[in-house]
Amino acid sequence: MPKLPGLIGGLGVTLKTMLRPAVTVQYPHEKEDPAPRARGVIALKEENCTVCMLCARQCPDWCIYIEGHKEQRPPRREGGRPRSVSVLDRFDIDYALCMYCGICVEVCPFDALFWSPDYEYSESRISDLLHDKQRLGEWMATVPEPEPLEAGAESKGKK
Amino acid sequence: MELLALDIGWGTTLAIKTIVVLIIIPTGALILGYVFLLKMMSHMQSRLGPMDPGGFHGWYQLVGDGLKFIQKEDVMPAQADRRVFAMAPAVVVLSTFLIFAVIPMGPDLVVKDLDVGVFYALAVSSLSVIGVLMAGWASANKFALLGALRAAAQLIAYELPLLLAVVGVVVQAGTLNLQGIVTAQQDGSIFGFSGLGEPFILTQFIGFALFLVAAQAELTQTPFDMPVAESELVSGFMVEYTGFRFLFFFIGEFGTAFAFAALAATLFLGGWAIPGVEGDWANILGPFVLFAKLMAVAFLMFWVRFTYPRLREDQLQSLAWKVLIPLGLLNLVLTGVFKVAF
Amino acid sequence: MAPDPQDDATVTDESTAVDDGAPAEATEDAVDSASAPNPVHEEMAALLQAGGLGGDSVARSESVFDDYVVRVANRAWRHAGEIARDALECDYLSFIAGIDWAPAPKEGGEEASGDTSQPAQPTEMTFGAAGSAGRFQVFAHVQSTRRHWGLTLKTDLDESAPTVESWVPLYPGADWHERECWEMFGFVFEGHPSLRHLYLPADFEGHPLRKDFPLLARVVKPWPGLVDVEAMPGEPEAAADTETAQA
Amino acid sequence: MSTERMVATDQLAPEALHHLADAQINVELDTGDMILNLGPQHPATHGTLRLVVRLDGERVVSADPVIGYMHRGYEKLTEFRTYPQVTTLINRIDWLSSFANEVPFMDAAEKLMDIEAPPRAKYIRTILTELSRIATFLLFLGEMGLQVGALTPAFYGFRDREHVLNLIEAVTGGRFHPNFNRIGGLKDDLPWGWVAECRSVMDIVFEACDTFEKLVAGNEIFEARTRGIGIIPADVGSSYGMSGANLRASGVDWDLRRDGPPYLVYPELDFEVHTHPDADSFARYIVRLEETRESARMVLQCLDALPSGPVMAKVPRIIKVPEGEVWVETENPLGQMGYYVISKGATGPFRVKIRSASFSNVSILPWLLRGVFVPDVITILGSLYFILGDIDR
Repeated sequence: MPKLPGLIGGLGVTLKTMLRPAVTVQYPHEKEDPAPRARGVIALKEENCTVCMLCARQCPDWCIYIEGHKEQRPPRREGGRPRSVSVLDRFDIDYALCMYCGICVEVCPFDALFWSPDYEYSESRISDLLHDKQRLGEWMATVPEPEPLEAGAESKGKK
Repeated sequence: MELLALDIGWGTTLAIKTIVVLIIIPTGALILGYVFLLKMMSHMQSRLGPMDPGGFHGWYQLVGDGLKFIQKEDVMPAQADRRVFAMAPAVVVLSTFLIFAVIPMGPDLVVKDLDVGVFYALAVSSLSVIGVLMAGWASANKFALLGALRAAAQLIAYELPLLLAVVGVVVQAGTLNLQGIVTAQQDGSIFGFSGLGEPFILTQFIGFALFLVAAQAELTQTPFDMPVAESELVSGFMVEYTGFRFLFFFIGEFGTAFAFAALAATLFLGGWAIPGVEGDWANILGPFVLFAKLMAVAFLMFWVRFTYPRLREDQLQSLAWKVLIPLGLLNLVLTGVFKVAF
Repeated sequence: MAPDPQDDATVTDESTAVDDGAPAEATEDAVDSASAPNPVHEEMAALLQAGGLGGDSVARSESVFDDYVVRVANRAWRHAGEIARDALECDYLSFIAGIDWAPAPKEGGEEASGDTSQPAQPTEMTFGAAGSAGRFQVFAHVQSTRRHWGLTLKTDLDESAPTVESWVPLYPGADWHERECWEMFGFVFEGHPSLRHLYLPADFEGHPLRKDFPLLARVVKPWPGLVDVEAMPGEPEAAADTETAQA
Repeated sequence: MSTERMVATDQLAPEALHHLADAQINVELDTGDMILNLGPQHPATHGTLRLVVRLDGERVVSADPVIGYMHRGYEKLTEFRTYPQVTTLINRIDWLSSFANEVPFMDAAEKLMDIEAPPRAKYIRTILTELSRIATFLLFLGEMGLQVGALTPAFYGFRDREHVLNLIEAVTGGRFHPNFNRIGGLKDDLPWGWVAECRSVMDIVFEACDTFEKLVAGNEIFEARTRGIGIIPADVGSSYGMSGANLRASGVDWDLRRDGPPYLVYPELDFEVHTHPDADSFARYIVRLEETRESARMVLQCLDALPSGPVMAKVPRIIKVPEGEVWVETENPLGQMGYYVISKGATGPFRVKIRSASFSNVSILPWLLRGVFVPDVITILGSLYFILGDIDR
C-alpha cells in the first residue's frame, strides 16, 4: 500500500493494537509463574549447615546473622573419639537489606542454601522481613529441581 | 411543556432544566472519561485498564475517583493569591455548563432555544481562558505560570479557526439557531435521495476537520497539550490543585470535551434528528441519537489524543495563523459560492 | 600478553627518582616492557617524540595490555596533552582521574566494624605501570576517533601541594573530570574556570578517595561475621576461639 | 554560571558557535531572567539530575546541571570489596543494561590473571550483552515518544522489553541485576529450550522496531519536534568525551566493538555501524533504532554459531588477582564504559577508575542548551539518553 503519511500510519498502529488482545496479566486473579532459576528467596537446608560463617562473611550487605554452638555427637565407629559438631542456633536473613546477589548461595561449601523463585512474601512491617531459620526451612519446599541444560552444555547443573 | 400535557409554571421548568444540565455534564464527563481515557486508551496500549472496581470492567472507577478527590485535603500554596486560587476552577467549569444551555437534544428538549445559539456557544466557550489564567497566576508556581501563559496564547489563537469552521455551517444552514441548523440538516437531500437527510459533514468536510483540530486545541489535548505538558510543566496550571478543586478541573476538562463533541455532532452530524422521526418520538429518541453521534466524534478526538506527540509552542501558533485560518477562509468562500450557485 | 614481570624489579629503584630532574631511566623511555613491542605504541612514541615531548619531560612509558602508558613530568602535563591532541589526533577525551598510591589503612581496627572479610591490601607502598615519584598521581586517557588508538598519560604531584595544569583549554570536557578529581583527591588544577564541588554537598570537608579517608558506612553496625561458634558451656575450649577463619 | 567559562569554550571552535543562542537573545527588552529548577524530582530527567536553568521568557539563557544526588561512591567502595562483591556493585551503575557493565570488569580481571574464558562462555556473554542493549534501546524508543508528548509508544516499549527481560531472567535468575558473570566464565549454562525462545523473541524485537518506525519516527509532528534540535558538531562532541550513539549520530564512524581492541566474539560477527549526518535529536533516535535491529541480527548470528563446551575456565576457589594495571573499554548501550583496574595481588582491587558514558554525555549540556526553548530542553535530555546511576557512580 502507498506510504501513508506518518500521521495516518500512527493512527493505524494504535487502532490495530486496540483490536488485539491485551498482554497484561490481572495479578491477583491470574499469576505469571517466574522462571525456575529466578532468584526470589533463599531457602536453608538446615542439616547441611555446619556454621562455617562463610556466607555471613561474604555477604556484601551484611544481612545474614548466624549463631551456633558445638555439641558432642556419638562417634561414627564405636570406641572412636566422640565427634564435636557445630549446631545452628540462629540463622536469620534480613530481606530488607538483601540485594539478591546470590554470593551466599554460591559460596556455601556444603550446599545448605538454595534459590527458590517464590516472590510473594511481602510484609506490612519491615521487621517481619527478617526470616528466621524455621521460615527459611519452609522455603525449601518451593526450591525447583535443577533443570536440564541447553544442548551443547557440558558442565553439570549447579544449584 | 406541552409534551407532558401539564402546565407547570415557568420557574419550575427552568429549575428542572438547570438540574438536568447540572446532572448531564458531570455524568457526561464521567462517561467520556471512563470510556475513552480509561478503557480505550488502555486497550490502545495493549493493557486492560481498570477491571476490579464495580465488577464488570471497572465501571465504578471514576465514580470512586470522584469520591476520593472530594475527601482529599484541599491544599493551598502559602504565597497563593487565595481568592483567585479558589475561584479559578469555578470559572473553567462555568463555561462548560453555559454551553449546554443551547445544545438541543430534541424538538423541545433544549434549555433555551436562542436565535443566536451558535454565536452564544462560541462566545461562552472562550470563558475558560480566564479561568486558566487565574489558576496559573494564583498558584504562585513557576511551572503553573508558564502553563497558564501558554494556555492563554493557545486558546486565543484557536478561537479564530473554530469560528471560521462554524461560520461555514451557519452560511449553509442560513440561521444561527441550533434548532434551525438541525432541521436544515434533517430535511435536506443529497442529489435527490432524502433518506439520510443532508448532514453538513458531507458538504462542510473542511469545516468539520477544522472544527476538530480547533476543538482539540481548545481542550488542550495532545497534539496541542502544551499548557498541560506532563513531561515539561508537570501538569501546567493544575499543578498546585488538590482535592475537589482538581475534581472541578477534571470535570471541566472532560465536560468541555463532552460539550464540544455535542456541538460538533449538532453542527455537522445533524444533532438529535434522524430523518423520518417527528414529534413525540423525536423527543424520546433525540438524546440517544445525539449521544451516539457525540460518542463517534469524541472517539475521533481521543484517538488523536492518544497517538500523537505534542507540538511546540511556536509550531502550534504558526499552524493556527498560517494554515488553519486561510483554510477556514477558503471554506467560507467555497460555501458562499455553492450557496449562491445552487 | 603476560603481565609485566619486570614490574617489581623497576619499582624499587623508582621511588628514589626525582620527578623533575632528568631521572636515570630517561634514556630508556622507549618501550621497556618485556612483552613484544607493540607497533602501534612504537608509532605513538615516535609521534610524541616528534611532537616535541623532549627526553627529560617523559619519565617512563610502558605497554600494558593494548594500552600505552606514558608518564610525563608535572610541568609538561598541558604540553603533553596538546601534543596528544594535535600530533596523535586524539580528539576524544575519555577521562581524567587521580590515584593515591598510599597503602590502605589497617583494616578491622577496634573503631572499625571488625570486618575481616575485606581484602588485605599489601602494607608497603608500590606503584603501577610506568611507576610514580610519590603518593599522588593524575592520569588521563585520550583516544583518536579517526586513528582508533589511544594512550594513557600520567604525571606525578608532590604530596604537600598537589597541583597540575588544567586541560580545560585543550578539552572542554575536562571541566567535570577535574572538578571531580579536585573534590575527591584535593588536586588543584591551575587554569580551571571554576573548581567547585561536583558530587558532594558544598560544606563537605575532606577528600573521600584518599586512602586515609575512612569508609564510615560500616562503623556503626557490628559485622555479623564477628560472631563465632562458642563451645558448649563447661566444655574446655578446643580451638582458639578468638581466631576467626580468614575468608 | 561564571562568564569566563563561556569564554573558555568560545576559543575552542569559533565556527561551532554560530549557535542560535547569541544571535537571538533580545537585549533591548531587559526582562529579568527567571531561574527555574528542572529536577531533581522532574518527569523528564531520567532520575535525579537537577538542571538549574536561567530562562528569558521560554528561552534558556544558561543551564547548569547539578549532579550528585545519586552518588554512591563506588570507587571508594571497590577498595573495600573482594572481586565477586565488586561485580554485584558495578552492575548497578547503568542499571538498564547491567550485564553490559560487568563485561569490561571481567575482561580486565581475566587479562590480569591471564585466564581465557571458554568460547561458549564468550558467545553467551555476547548474546546477553546484546540482549541488554536491545532491552535498553527498546525502552529508549518508547521513552523518547513520551518526552515529546506521545503516551502510547512508551507502553509499547515496556511491553516488548518484557520479553527480553524474561529471557535474561530465564538464564541468569535476575531481570535487572543478573550477577551471572564470574572471572573466567559464567556461573551456569543456558536452560533447556532457551535458544528457540530467544529466536522467537528476536522476531518480536524486529516487529517492535517497525512499529516504532511507523508510530514515532514517521510521525510528522515528531519530526517537527526533533529535527534540527540539539545539534552537536562531531568535534565539539568528542572533545566533551561524548560516545556511543550520540557521537555516531554526529557522523563519527567509531564503534569499539569493531575498532577497539577485540573483546568477546565481536571480531567473528559481521555487523554494520550506523551513523547519521544530521547530528540532531532525530538522528540520535534513528541511530539507536538501527542499532536495535543490528543487535537483534547479531544475537541471531551468535545463536547460530554457539559452540558447545564448558562455560567456566579453571579458576582457583579464592580469587587473588596478581599485581598489575589494565584499562579495558567496551561499547555499552549508553556509550563507552571502561575500567582502569589497579590490583596489588589481593582478593580485591586496589583502585578502580570507572569511566561511565553518561558522565561525559551530560557534561555537554551547558554548551548545548544555550538559546534553546524549554520544550526542546526536554527533547534534548530525552535524546541524549543518560542514566543517573551512570553519571553519579
